[in-house]
This record gives sequence, C-alpha cells and structure tokens, in this order.
Amino acid sequence: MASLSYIEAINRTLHEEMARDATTFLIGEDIGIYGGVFKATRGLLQEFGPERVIDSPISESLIAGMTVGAAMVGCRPLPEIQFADFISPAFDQIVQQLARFRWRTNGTYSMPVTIRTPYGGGVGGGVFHSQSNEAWFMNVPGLVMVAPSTVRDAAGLLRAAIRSEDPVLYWEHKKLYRSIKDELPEDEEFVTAIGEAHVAREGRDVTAISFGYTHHLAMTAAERLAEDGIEVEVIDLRTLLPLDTPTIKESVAKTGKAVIVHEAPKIGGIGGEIAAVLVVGSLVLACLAVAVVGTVAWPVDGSRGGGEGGQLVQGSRRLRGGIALTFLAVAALAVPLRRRDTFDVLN
Amino acid sequence: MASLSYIEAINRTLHEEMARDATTFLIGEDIGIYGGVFKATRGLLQEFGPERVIDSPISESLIAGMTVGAAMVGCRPLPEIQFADFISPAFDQIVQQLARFRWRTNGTYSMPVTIRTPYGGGVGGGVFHSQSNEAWFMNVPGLVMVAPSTVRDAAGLLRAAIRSEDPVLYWEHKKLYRSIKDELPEDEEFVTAIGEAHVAREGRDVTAISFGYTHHLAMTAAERLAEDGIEVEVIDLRTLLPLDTPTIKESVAKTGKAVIVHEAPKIGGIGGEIAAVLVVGSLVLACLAVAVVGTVAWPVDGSRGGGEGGQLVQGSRRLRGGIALTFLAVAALAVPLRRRDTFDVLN
Amino acid sequence: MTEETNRRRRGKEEAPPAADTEATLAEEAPESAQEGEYETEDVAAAPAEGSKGDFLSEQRRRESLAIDVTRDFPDKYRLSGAMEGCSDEQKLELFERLVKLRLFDARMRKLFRQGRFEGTYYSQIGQEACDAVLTYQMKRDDFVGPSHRDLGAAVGKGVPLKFLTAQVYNRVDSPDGGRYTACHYWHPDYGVMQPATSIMMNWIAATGAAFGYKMLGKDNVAAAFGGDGATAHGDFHEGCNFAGVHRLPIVYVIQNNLWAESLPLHLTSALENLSDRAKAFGFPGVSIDGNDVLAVWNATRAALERARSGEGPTLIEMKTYRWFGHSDIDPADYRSDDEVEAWMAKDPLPRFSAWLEDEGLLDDETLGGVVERVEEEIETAVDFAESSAKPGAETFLSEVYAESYPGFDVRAGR
Amino acid sequence: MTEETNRRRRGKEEAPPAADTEATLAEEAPESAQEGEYETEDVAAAPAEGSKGDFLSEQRRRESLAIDVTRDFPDKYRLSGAMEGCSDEQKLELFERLVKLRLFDARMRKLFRQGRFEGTYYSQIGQEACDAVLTYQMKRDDFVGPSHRDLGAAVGKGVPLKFLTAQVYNRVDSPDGGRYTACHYWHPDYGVMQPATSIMMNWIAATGAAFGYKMLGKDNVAAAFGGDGATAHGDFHEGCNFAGVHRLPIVYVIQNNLWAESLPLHLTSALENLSDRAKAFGFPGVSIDGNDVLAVWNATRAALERARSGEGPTLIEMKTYRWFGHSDIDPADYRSDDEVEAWMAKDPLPRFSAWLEDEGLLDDETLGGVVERVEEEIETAVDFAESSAKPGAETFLSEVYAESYPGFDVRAGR
Ligand SMILES: Cc1ncc(C[n+]2csc(CCOP(=O)(O)OP(=O)(O)O)c2C)c(N)n1
Ligand SMILES: Cc1ncc(C[n+]2csc(CCOP(=O)(O)OP(=O)(O)O)c2C)c(N)n1
Ligand SMILES: [Mg+2]
Ligand SMILES: [Mg+2]
Repeated sequence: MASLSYIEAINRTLHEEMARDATTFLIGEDIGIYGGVFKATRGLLQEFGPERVIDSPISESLIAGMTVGAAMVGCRPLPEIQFADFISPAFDQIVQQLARFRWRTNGTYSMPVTIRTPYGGGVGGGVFHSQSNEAWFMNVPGLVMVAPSTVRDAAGLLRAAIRSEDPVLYWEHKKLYRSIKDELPEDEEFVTAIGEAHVAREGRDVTAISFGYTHHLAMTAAERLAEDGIEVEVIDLRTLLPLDTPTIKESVAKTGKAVIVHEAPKIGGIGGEIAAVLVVGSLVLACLAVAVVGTVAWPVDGSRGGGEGGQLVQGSRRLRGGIALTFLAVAALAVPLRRRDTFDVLN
Repeated sequence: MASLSYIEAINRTLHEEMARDATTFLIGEDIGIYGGVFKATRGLLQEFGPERVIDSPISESLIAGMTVGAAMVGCRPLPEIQFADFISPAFDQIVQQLARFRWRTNGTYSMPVTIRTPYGGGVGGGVFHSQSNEAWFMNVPGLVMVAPSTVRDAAGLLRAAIRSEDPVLYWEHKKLYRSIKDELPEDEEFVTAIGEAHVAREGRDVTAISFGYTHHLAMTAAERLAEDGIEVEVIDLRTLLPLDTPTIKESVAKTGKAVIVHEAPKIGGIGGEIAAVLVVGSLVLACLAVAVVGTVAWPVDGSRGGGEGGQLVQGSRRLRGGIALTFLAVAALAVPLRRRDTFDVLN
Repeated sequence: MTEETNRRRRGKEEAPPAADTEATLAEEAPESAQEGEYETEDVAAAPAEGSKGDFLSEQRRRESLAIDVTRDFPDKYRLSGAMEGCSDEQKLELFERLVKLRLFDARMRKLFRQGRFEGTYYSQIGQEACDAVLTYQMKRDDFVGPSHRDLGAAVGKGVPLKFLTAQVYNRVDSPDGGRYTACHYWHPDYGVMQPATSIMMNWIAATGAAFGYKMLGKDNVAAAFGGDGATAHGDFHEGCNFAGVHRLPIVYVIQNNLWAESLPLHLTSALENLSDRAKAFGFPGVSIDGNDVLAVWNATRAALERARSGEGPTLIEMKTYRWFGHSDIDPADYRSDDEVEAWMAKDPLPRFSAWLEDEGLLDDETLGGVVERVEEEIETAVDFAESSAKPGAETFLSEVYAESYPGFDVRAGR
Repeated sequence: MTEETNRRRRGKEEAPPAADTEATLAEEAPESAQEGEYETEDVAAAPAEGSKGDFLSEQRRRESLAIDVTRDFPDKYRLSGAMEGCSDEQKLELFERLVKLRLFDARMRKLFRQGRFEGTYYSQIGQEACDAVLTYQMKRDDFVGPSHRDLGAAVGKGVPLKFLTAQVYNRVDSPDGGRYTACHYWHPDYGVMQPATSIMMNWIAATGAAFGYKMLGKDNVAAAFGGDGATAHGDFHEGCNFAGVHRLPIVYVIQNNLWAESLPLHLTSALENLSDRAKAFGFPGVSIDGNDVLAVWNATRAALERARSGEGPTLIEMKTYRWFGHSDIDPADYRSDDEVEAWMAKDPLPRFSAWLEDEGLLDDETLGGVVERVEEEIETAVDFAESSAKPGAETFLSEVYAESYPGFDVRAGR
C-alpha cells in the first residue's frame, strides 16, 4: 500500500498499462528524456525504450493525427499534449479525423487512442498555460472526455481510457498533480467506468456538479454548508463527454436545484450543456434553479488571472473566493425553494 | 432597387466595403481567379487586383493567423475559409491569437478582422462540407460570431462586421445562398447592429430561437401554428457570440417557453448556452419549458446525412422533417402551460 | 494536335474507336439531373447558361480521346527504357489496371451527368499512372493513405470495382455502408484507407501507420498521396518532418497537376520542382514525368525498396495533369486550351500501350481482351451498385462510439 | 578552460572581476522564495533536493563568467573581418546593447531566485548576438515578431529596460498593464510585437505584417524569430511558404540552440543545417555562427536589404546555445557538461569585445563607461518595476472586446 499523488497515479498507470500491452506507445513533447514537463512520464523511456516512448518534435497536429494511422495498423497510441493550451493546433485532427473515423468507416476501425493533457489554472501559468478548454470539444460526438478529480480516478479513468476502443481526451489538472494523495494498493487494477458520474456526497437540498479541481471546491463548500444544515449533493462528473445525464437528472430531480462549477469562462462553457440536460424535455412545470459558476468572460482561464507574475495571484485568489461565495449564495438561496416532491419531471 | 440573393448581397457588400476602405483585403482559397467556390467573391479580383484579393495556398492556419500581423500594421483583413469544415486547421490562430490579442495587449491593438465561412447542411455536401460548427467557438470570449438568415442581414451584418474593431466570424449558410432573395436599394448602406437579436415575429405562447437556415424553419412552423391559434415568437439570433441575452430573456419571460433550433448535434451545441442563459439566475420559481432541437448526435451535420450521394438525401429529408415535427410538438405541448403573468423571473 | 505524331496503335485506316465506345457508354438521362435540390460549389461553378453546350461537348470530345488508349501522341513523348523487376505478365496486368481506371472514370462521368448518382465526381483522367503504378507494387496489407483524387490508388492495389461504384453511389455495399462521401475510394481488406476530404489529413495518418509498422516490427510500408496544392498545408510539413527524423518506411507522392482547384502552381509555391520540399526534411526527393509509366515504376520501386529496407522516406513529385475540372462540373476555365491540349498529348495510356507494343507485349488481340474484360467488370460493378440498397438514415445512427455510455443516446442527440 | 586562450582583455594580473560584480548583484532573499503556491513544470523539473546546491552553485559560476564580457576565449573563435556599413559609433552602441542584454539577464536571474517576481524566467544568455544584432538595424516602425526567448529583439530595437522589468514583474507599467506573461517582452512604440507563448504564432503574424506593408505600399520590413524546435511546427511551413510565393519583405531567423526544451536537434529534424528548410520555399537560406556578431551583422544586413528592396524573404539559421535551462529552474541535465563548456567558450560577447579592441574601438575606459551606464539603467529599471503598482484583478476585466454588446457583461461571465 503506497500513498500516491495524482501525478504518481498517472505515472504508475502508464507504467502498468504499457507493460501489459506491447502495442501501446507514448508520443509527446519532452516526455522521454525529460520525463514530461510535469514528470508524468518519468521512467517510461528507461523502461520501454525510444521505440515506444517518442520524444516528438513540436508538431501537435502530427502528435494527434498520427495516432489514426497507428491505430489502424494495430497500435494503441497514448499521445500527450504538453499543455491543454497547445491542443488547438491538434484540434483539426482530433475533431475531424480521430473522433469521426469510426463513424465514417461504419465501425470498421476503432480508435483506441488516449490523449492526455494538463489543463486548468491555479499554478500561475499565465495566458497560455492555464486554460480549461474542454468546452471546445463538447459538440464533437465520437469523442470521449474524462477529467479525474481524485488520485483513484486518475488511475482508474486512465486505465479505462487506455483500454477503451474509443478516442478519449484525458484532462489532468495541473493544480491537483501534487496537491492530493491517496493510498492505492499495488496489486489492484483500478478501473473507473467511463461515462459514469460519481455522487461523491449525498444531500437533498442542492446538487453541485463539477469536475477536476473545482470538484474539491464543491466538496469544501458542501462541508461548510453542512454546518448550517444545508445538505449539498456533490456530483463529480468524471466523464464530460458523453455526460452521465441519468445521474445528473436523478440528483436534480431530488434536490430541485443545481449549481454547476467549472473553471472556464461561463460563456459557452460546459455548464450550458448541463443546464440544457437539466431543463430540456421538462415539458411540465419545472421548478428548478440552476446556476453556472465559471470564470468571468475573459480570455484566460478559470481560476487565475492573466500573467505568470505576482499580482495576478492575488486577483485570482479573490476570484477564486468569488466562486465559492457564489456557490454558497446560490445554495443558500435555494433552500427555501425546496419542493422536491413535485419535481419528478427531469427524466 | 435590385432583387438580390443572399450570396449576391454578400458579394455586393464586399465590393462596396472594399471600395470604401483601401486597407481591406481578401484572402482565401479560390477566391480570386475563380471568384470563390460559391462565387461569393466574383468580380473582386478584377476590381481590386491581386494585391488586395489574394488567392491563398491551402494554408488555413496562415489565412487566419496572418490577419493578426496585417491588422497590427493597419490593414482590415477579410479572410475567407472555403468551408466551415476547414476552419479547424485555423482554430488555433483564431482562438489563441486573434480572439485574445486585444485583451492580451490591454487594448493596444484592435483586431478588425472578418472571417467569412460557408456552413450548414442541406446541400448534399457530405461529411466534410455540411457542418454547423459554431459551438466550437462559444467558449471564446473576445471573438464575435454572426450568422445572417436574411438577404438584408447578409449585407447588414457583413458591413457591420467589416467596420467593427472586433474579430468577427461571419457564418454564411450554403443553403440560403441562392434560395432567398430580397430587394436591397443600391444607395443605402445597410448596417445590422452586431449583438442584437431580431424578434422576427411576435407571439405570446412560445419563443422559437434560431439562426441562419433554421430561422426559416422556425418561421414556417410559426405560420403553421398560427393556423391553430398558437402564437410563436420567433427570434432570429443574428449574433451568436456574445448572445443578445436581454432580448432572449425578455421574450421567454413573456412566453414562458423556449424552443431552440440549430443544425449542429444537440450535444454541446449552442442550444446549451441559450438554455443556460434562460435558466441560470432564475432563483425563484421558474415555470419554464425549454427544448433544444438539433440533430442527432452523429458526427456530421445538422440537416443532412453522411454522404454526398443519393440515399442520404432521403434520410436527411426525414431528419429535417423531424426537426419541424419536434418543434411543432413542443410548441403545442407548451400551450397549456402558459402562465405568463407569474414568469417575471428571467432577468 | 501536332504534326509530330507516330502511327496510330490500331492502324490509320480504322475508324477511330471513340465513337463506338461513346455509343456503348451512351447517355441515358438528361444532363440536368444533378440539378435541383443538390447545390454545392460545383453547381455554382458551372458555366453560364450560354456556354453550357460548348462546355459539355468539349468534355465529351475529351472523354472520347481519353478512352482511346492507343491513340496518337507526339514522338517526343515516346517511352524508352525498362521497368526494373517487372515481369511481362505484370506489365500487362498493370496496363489492364490503367485501362480499367480510364474507362471506369469516363463511365462515372457519364453516369453522373445522367443523374444516376448524387454528390459530385472528381475525375482523375490524365493522372492514372501516378498512384496506380505505385500501389500496384505494394503488398496487400501495406498501407495507402489516398487523397480525394485517388481512384488509382484503390484500383492499382486491386480493390474490385464493385466496391468503388458502390462508394460512388453511396450504397450499403460500399465499404462504409454508404455513409461517407462519394468518390472517396477505400477498402479495409486491401489496405486502402478511407480518404479524409480535408487536405493532408491522410498524409499524417499514413505517417502514423508507417510509424506503427516500425514500432510493431512489421515489414510493411506506407504510401501517402497529395496534390501540389496540398503541399502548402502545415500537415505536409509535420508529417514529412517526423518521417524524416524517424526514417519511417513511407513513400510520399505529390501528384503535381499544376492546379489546386483554381490555384495555379506559382501561387502554391515559389518552387520549380516540388520535390525540393524534401530538402527541408533530409530525405531524397525526386521529380519525374508522372505520365511516364516507366519512370513512375522505376522511381516508386526504388522508393518502396528504400522504405522496406529501413532507409526511410522518399518524396516523389509526379508531374501530371487532370484533363477535366477540379470536380465534374467545374468548367476549369482558369486554364488555357493550349495548356490542356499540350498535356492531353502526353496522355500516359497511349504512351504506355505504344511501349508495350514496341516491346512485343501488346497487340490488337490482347488489347481487345483487356478492353472486353474491363468493360465487363465496369458493367457488373455498375449493376452491383445500382442494385445495392440505399441506406436508410437510421443506419447512420450507429458506430458513433465503440462502447456504450449511460448518458448517450444518439437519437436523443446527447 | 582550454590552453588555447588568448590574453585576457583586462590583463592577466587583474583579479577576475566576476567576484565584484557578483557582490554588486548580491542576493537579497532566500533561494526558495519562488516555492510555495507557485508550482509549474519548472518546479517539477527542478533537481532533487540533494543536487540542488551543486546545481545552484554551477548556475552562479556560469553567471559570473557570463558577465565578464571581456573574458578569455579560444583563439580559434577569434573574429576577423568587417561589419559592412556599420559606423564605429554603431559598433559601440551595439556592443553596449549586448552588454545591457547580458547584465540584465543575469540580474533577472538573481531577482527571480530571490523571489522578487513570480512566474518563471527564460534566460537568453549565450544567444544575445542573434536577435539583437538584427533588430538593432531595423527602423523603429519595422515589425518584429519575437518568440519566448527574445529579450534581445526588444533591447536591440531600443526598448528601454524599464518596460522590460515591468513586464518581468507583471506591473501596470508594462506595455500590457501587467496582464501578459512575464518574460514575453514587447512594446508597441518600438514595433516589437507581444510574443505568443504558443510556438510559431508570431512567425505567422510577422508574415501577415510583411504582407500588410507590401499591400499598403509601405517600405517597412518584418523580422520573425523562432527556435530550432519551432521549425517542426506546421505554421513554420505555412508562413515561409506564403512569404516565398509573395516575396514578402521579411527576414526569418532560426536561433538554433541545439535543444528545444529537452529535445535534441536530431529529434526535431533530420537536417544538418536548418537553413536547408528554406529550400522548400524557393528563397535563400543561410547558416551562420550565431555567436559571431560580425557574421550575424553581415548576414542580417544583407537579408534586410533584400527584404527592403522587394526581393523577398531570407531564412537565417544562427547556430548558438543557451547557457542555462529552458526556463530558469530547468537543470538541463539532458545536456553534457562538455557541450555546455564548449559553447561557453564561444561566448559572443568577449569575442566581440576582443574584436572591438583589436579594431582600436574599445579600451578599459570605454568599457567601464559602458558597464556603468548599463548597470545604472538596470538599477533604475528594477526600481521602476518594483515601485510600479501591481494590477488588481479588476483591471483585467476590460478590453475583451473593442465594441460593446447588449448581452455581454464580463463580470456576469457572458
Ligand atoms: C484543409 C482543406 N482546405 C480546403 C479544402 C478544399 N479543397 C479540396 S481539394 C482542393 C484543391 C487541392 O489541390 P491539390 O492538392 O493540388 O490536389 P488536386 O485537386 O489538384 O488533385 C481544395 C482547396 C480541403 N479539402 N481541405
Ligand atoms: C504550440 C506549442 N507547443 C509547445 C509549447 C511548449 N514549449 C515552449 S518553448 C518549447 C521549446 C522550444 O524550443 P525552440 O523552438 O528550440 O526554442 P528555444 O526554447 O530553444 O529557444 C516548447 C516545447 C509551446 N509554447 N507552443
Ligand atoms: Mg493539384
Ligand atoms: Mg532551441
């Protein structure tokens, strides 16, 4: 039994899965010699050699796109995009080719590809190292997106992604890399089912829906509110695409209120999709309060400001505080509106 | 007074604005010698010469990205992406550089760039010529998106976009190019304000929200429903980003019900963002029915199937019929729920 | 034509066979069948009403010439030399594939004009030697990443025509069950990847396949095809560069037909020879006459060997020409008649058939047999496609994902 | 060092000046100030606890050598030749800019270690000659598109240091009011574009600026900077290709420092000389010793003239080396000590100062003046930044759009 950090869980799972399946390979920038800019791939070059751990040129389109051909000839590619901010040069290959190839070929070819990428704010990364840009991919059926918030799911979702026949975008949160730890027995192969959200905490007053780093904000807020007798049900999405709509709807049918928390700007964020899931189809009286908590509509990131430098830290702390506050306010306000019994419309 | 088609309105406006402002230039694939694959840029090479009408190599990233430098030195670039499906290689330059450059430089540089691109289904274009992929850009503050549905707005929004200091993605619908006509006096300079939705038809029972080609579906449905005494308020969004939330909210506060219609797959479509606008912040009892009508979650397009070939036409017709039917059903069901007076919460 | 022609293959006295074949492939439906609901850029690009007649009769004239695979051509284009390592049987088999390509393409053009299938048609006539001669030499499980104008890649590799007609017609018997875009020929059992319409995507995919072969220790190789225009795309660079660094087993082919849709070569690149692009990647690039079957054979053979023996990639620029528009109703009036005529005179097919005759491998009887077999396969393939069912829209609702997810219901839209 | 050194600039007897300057720039805060909340890849990349001392003392040794701008170097690196069209005054002014660059960089490194600013620091020490010598020759309203390691582009073009310290410190007096990423130097009044962190974006932007100049009929030119690693990116290709086709007035510079973060050159490209990349675009490419100020001057001068006279782009590969890690706490242990030492011996600064001395343009007094002025400007600039206000988060809420829209409220989030 070892206590592992989130990034160690990723690293260990990569080791295990690459040992298990000789058709897997890693490709990405600085992942070999350097072990990754965050050290997520440490030791893999040493263990599996330069044939299977490819230190790629700075060619994100190639990194993502070459997996299609490699998968067709029998590989199980594990590309890494160094920062989620640099996934945009690979956007074309991901949304047009990788995500649609199975459909286009009428199921002839699976695309068992797992693209890992570090995302999110809170580490002072500045304009090009902080984005939480999952929403770009929400309108892309054929693609799967997962975003673990715990050490266990970091391992479990990664293993599930690697073994899946679908292309999976695996969002790993930079802020969580070394800030959380958990015990993971060596001999167990954790698999977290893709597509299933996790009710991390039960409650009857309001549902908090979030993922990754913001899941921890939601848990903290829930604890604070519990002191005031407000019970928050906290859903950790785990999978962002396709969303686990049954679990979300079930919870909100119970609580009647939902607060969705993400780091990306609210405008066009995945909060919208979740709001749609909640309200669409509710043709009878829907007594429902929904709030989306994202960042202000600036072009940076969710939880931290625009520079790597000093001042932004403070600013971001204030904004981050803001997220929690909004959350509390919405939840508190929501309580008097509790009328669960009549809210059976969300299905 | 001449009767112009949608595409002629675009062509004329380009002529007028390029004549008016010598710092404008066009760049895109086959836009010069060929006059554009749809002939939207016909005659412009002849009128303004190869210095200002650039037949670009097949380099979408360059086409979008070069505008940033060109704008910095005083140009007003008018790039064209040949099909919206081929905007993905330019995604990086648009979302990371063009849309954020003003913010990053603290307002030092405006980016008066208008990217035109033909989108949408209904013309048998197949997997790579039919997408309605506006949702990819909804989480990108700093970017403006407009999508005209009428001949007048084709001219008015294009002129407004060209004269705007903000980067504008101008979505022109292939199916509307030659299927609608309108009178546009020669001497008037139509400007359609960006950011303002248009209540194309007033009604008190349900609000239909759509844009581009689907706006015409909504209008047709509204006419049909009027025969049954159901009054549909039809909002033509015109601007997709930022959304005109005041107009949308006002209408839905009145009708209490909203149906959002777009061509893209529902999953992650802009219907979600609109749903969020409608429900978020409604902390008191919100009696509200919202439906999103998009396509099924396949990786193609909104209104037509997967091939350029024969069979898909039929299939797509059925699906298109489906859109109208769902729309009607939702609207009809919505009627008994009409309780407008109490629905003053959406503001 | 020019004075400088050699004797006709079938003797000067015979009536030109074009008319007969034209009759055989007579049109059965009005020209305008493709109009109506269907309306893409190509319709928009069709010539103005007035010139439509001229346009179509000129197209027919070219088709007649095209299918005369033994017609005259200027002496200066006469082929000489050898096809290294190619048996006589293979020479004839390859010839038959080229004839098949040519007649198939001409036939599809007519069927399209007759409204027998929808969508559009990208003719490859004039360029057959480029992709087919390469893929003919590949092993069946080698990987081919074709582009949008690569009928030859499939036919060269041996994909039976019926799958290709089914693709053109978008029927359930096409390899993708009628889902994907017409003219985008492929077949999984023959190692021909489904082309991505988006330029250069398959260049990258083929690079990935070559990487995969190397990593898995297989001795297969990959080939990727692209046009002159496509070489301006960033993915061209990223693919080639990676293959150069890792010495991947791949042959890259640029079919330089001088035009990228309406864009002339000098607006795609400042180069004389696009093979110079290879100099950016540290592997060999060669420019050859893409209408010379012998030259293509020898260059691609060497490149395949190089790839197979682990020496790395080669870039081959094949200079060629498409006789018709970018797609079937592009009038292509951005090109001069002189240019078109000059290239039609370099038609790879009569040049190759003349050489085969010079070598004593082809006579009228053999040729007759070839044409007969090919025409029969085409007829059967057309019948196959036309009697293959049209897929219902419902059938497209599957295969979005391989796995199932609790929240996903394709019909519900999420 | 090697035996093969020439006389020290300031005479063998003098005490090495490193210690003094080291004292001047003494550290005022503990090493660990950057730790705590701040945690990026670079922290992750820092060496294990045990080796941290060695790492830091080695960094300090290198800094000491770096700021001795007249130190010994091997004879074989001695410069000879002329700087065409460069007046004696300009030579000295340029020298002063290079010294400024060097001392500024060393100073920032120390301030970073002292925790005086957050973020990270990308040192350019070793590479100064590359960008500064080019931009020094440009007109103020010419366009420079720098990358992430281009302090020299700004200093060469004359941007006062205070704007650069303010950028490093992310204060309101930086050109972007403290919004953008530290170390990404720019200034609108000096024609230096704000670098995009994302590789090669500014390569494309500079290409667009060159196009704009040409279209607007201005006689300005543009320069774009990128690293060896960046040449693998698709945008490198698309930008160069377009510039080649349109003969744009632009100079493209690759600073080949052999490494792209941890990626060795041979994994970025199969080429010996990255200037061969230009062969794909039909314009000249040259490879030069980027640590030789004379060579850089002459090559860039020719390229600028070529651009200005409408002859089109040039690609210049400058072979150089970064003394320190990719960013400031990258131990860069993927490189061998020998390699680092060999390149430190080719330090462009002493080589240039020796040449100036040989030319009779530099003596101890002049040098003293230079160092004094530079150190004063640095001090003032640091004070300026430190007394400049930190922007409140609220100030970042403006300038998302130029226009206002009824539905947009940045605080509301939509
Ligand atoms: C990324 C992308 N941009 C634009 C297009 C539209 N398009 C299809 S084919 C073509 C021209 C291709 O020219 P070339 O590469 O020379 O091939 P050719 O058609 O001549 O065989 C263009 C612009 C596309 N398919 N993909
Ligand atoms: C598109 C993109 N991908 C990845 C990165 C991360 N990154 C920043 S600098 C760098 C290495 C650059 O190497 P090189 O071009 O040689 O420049 P150098 O740092 O050596 O000056 C990388 C991979 C980035 N900034 N942008
Ligand atoms: Mg071409
Ligand atoms: Mg480098």
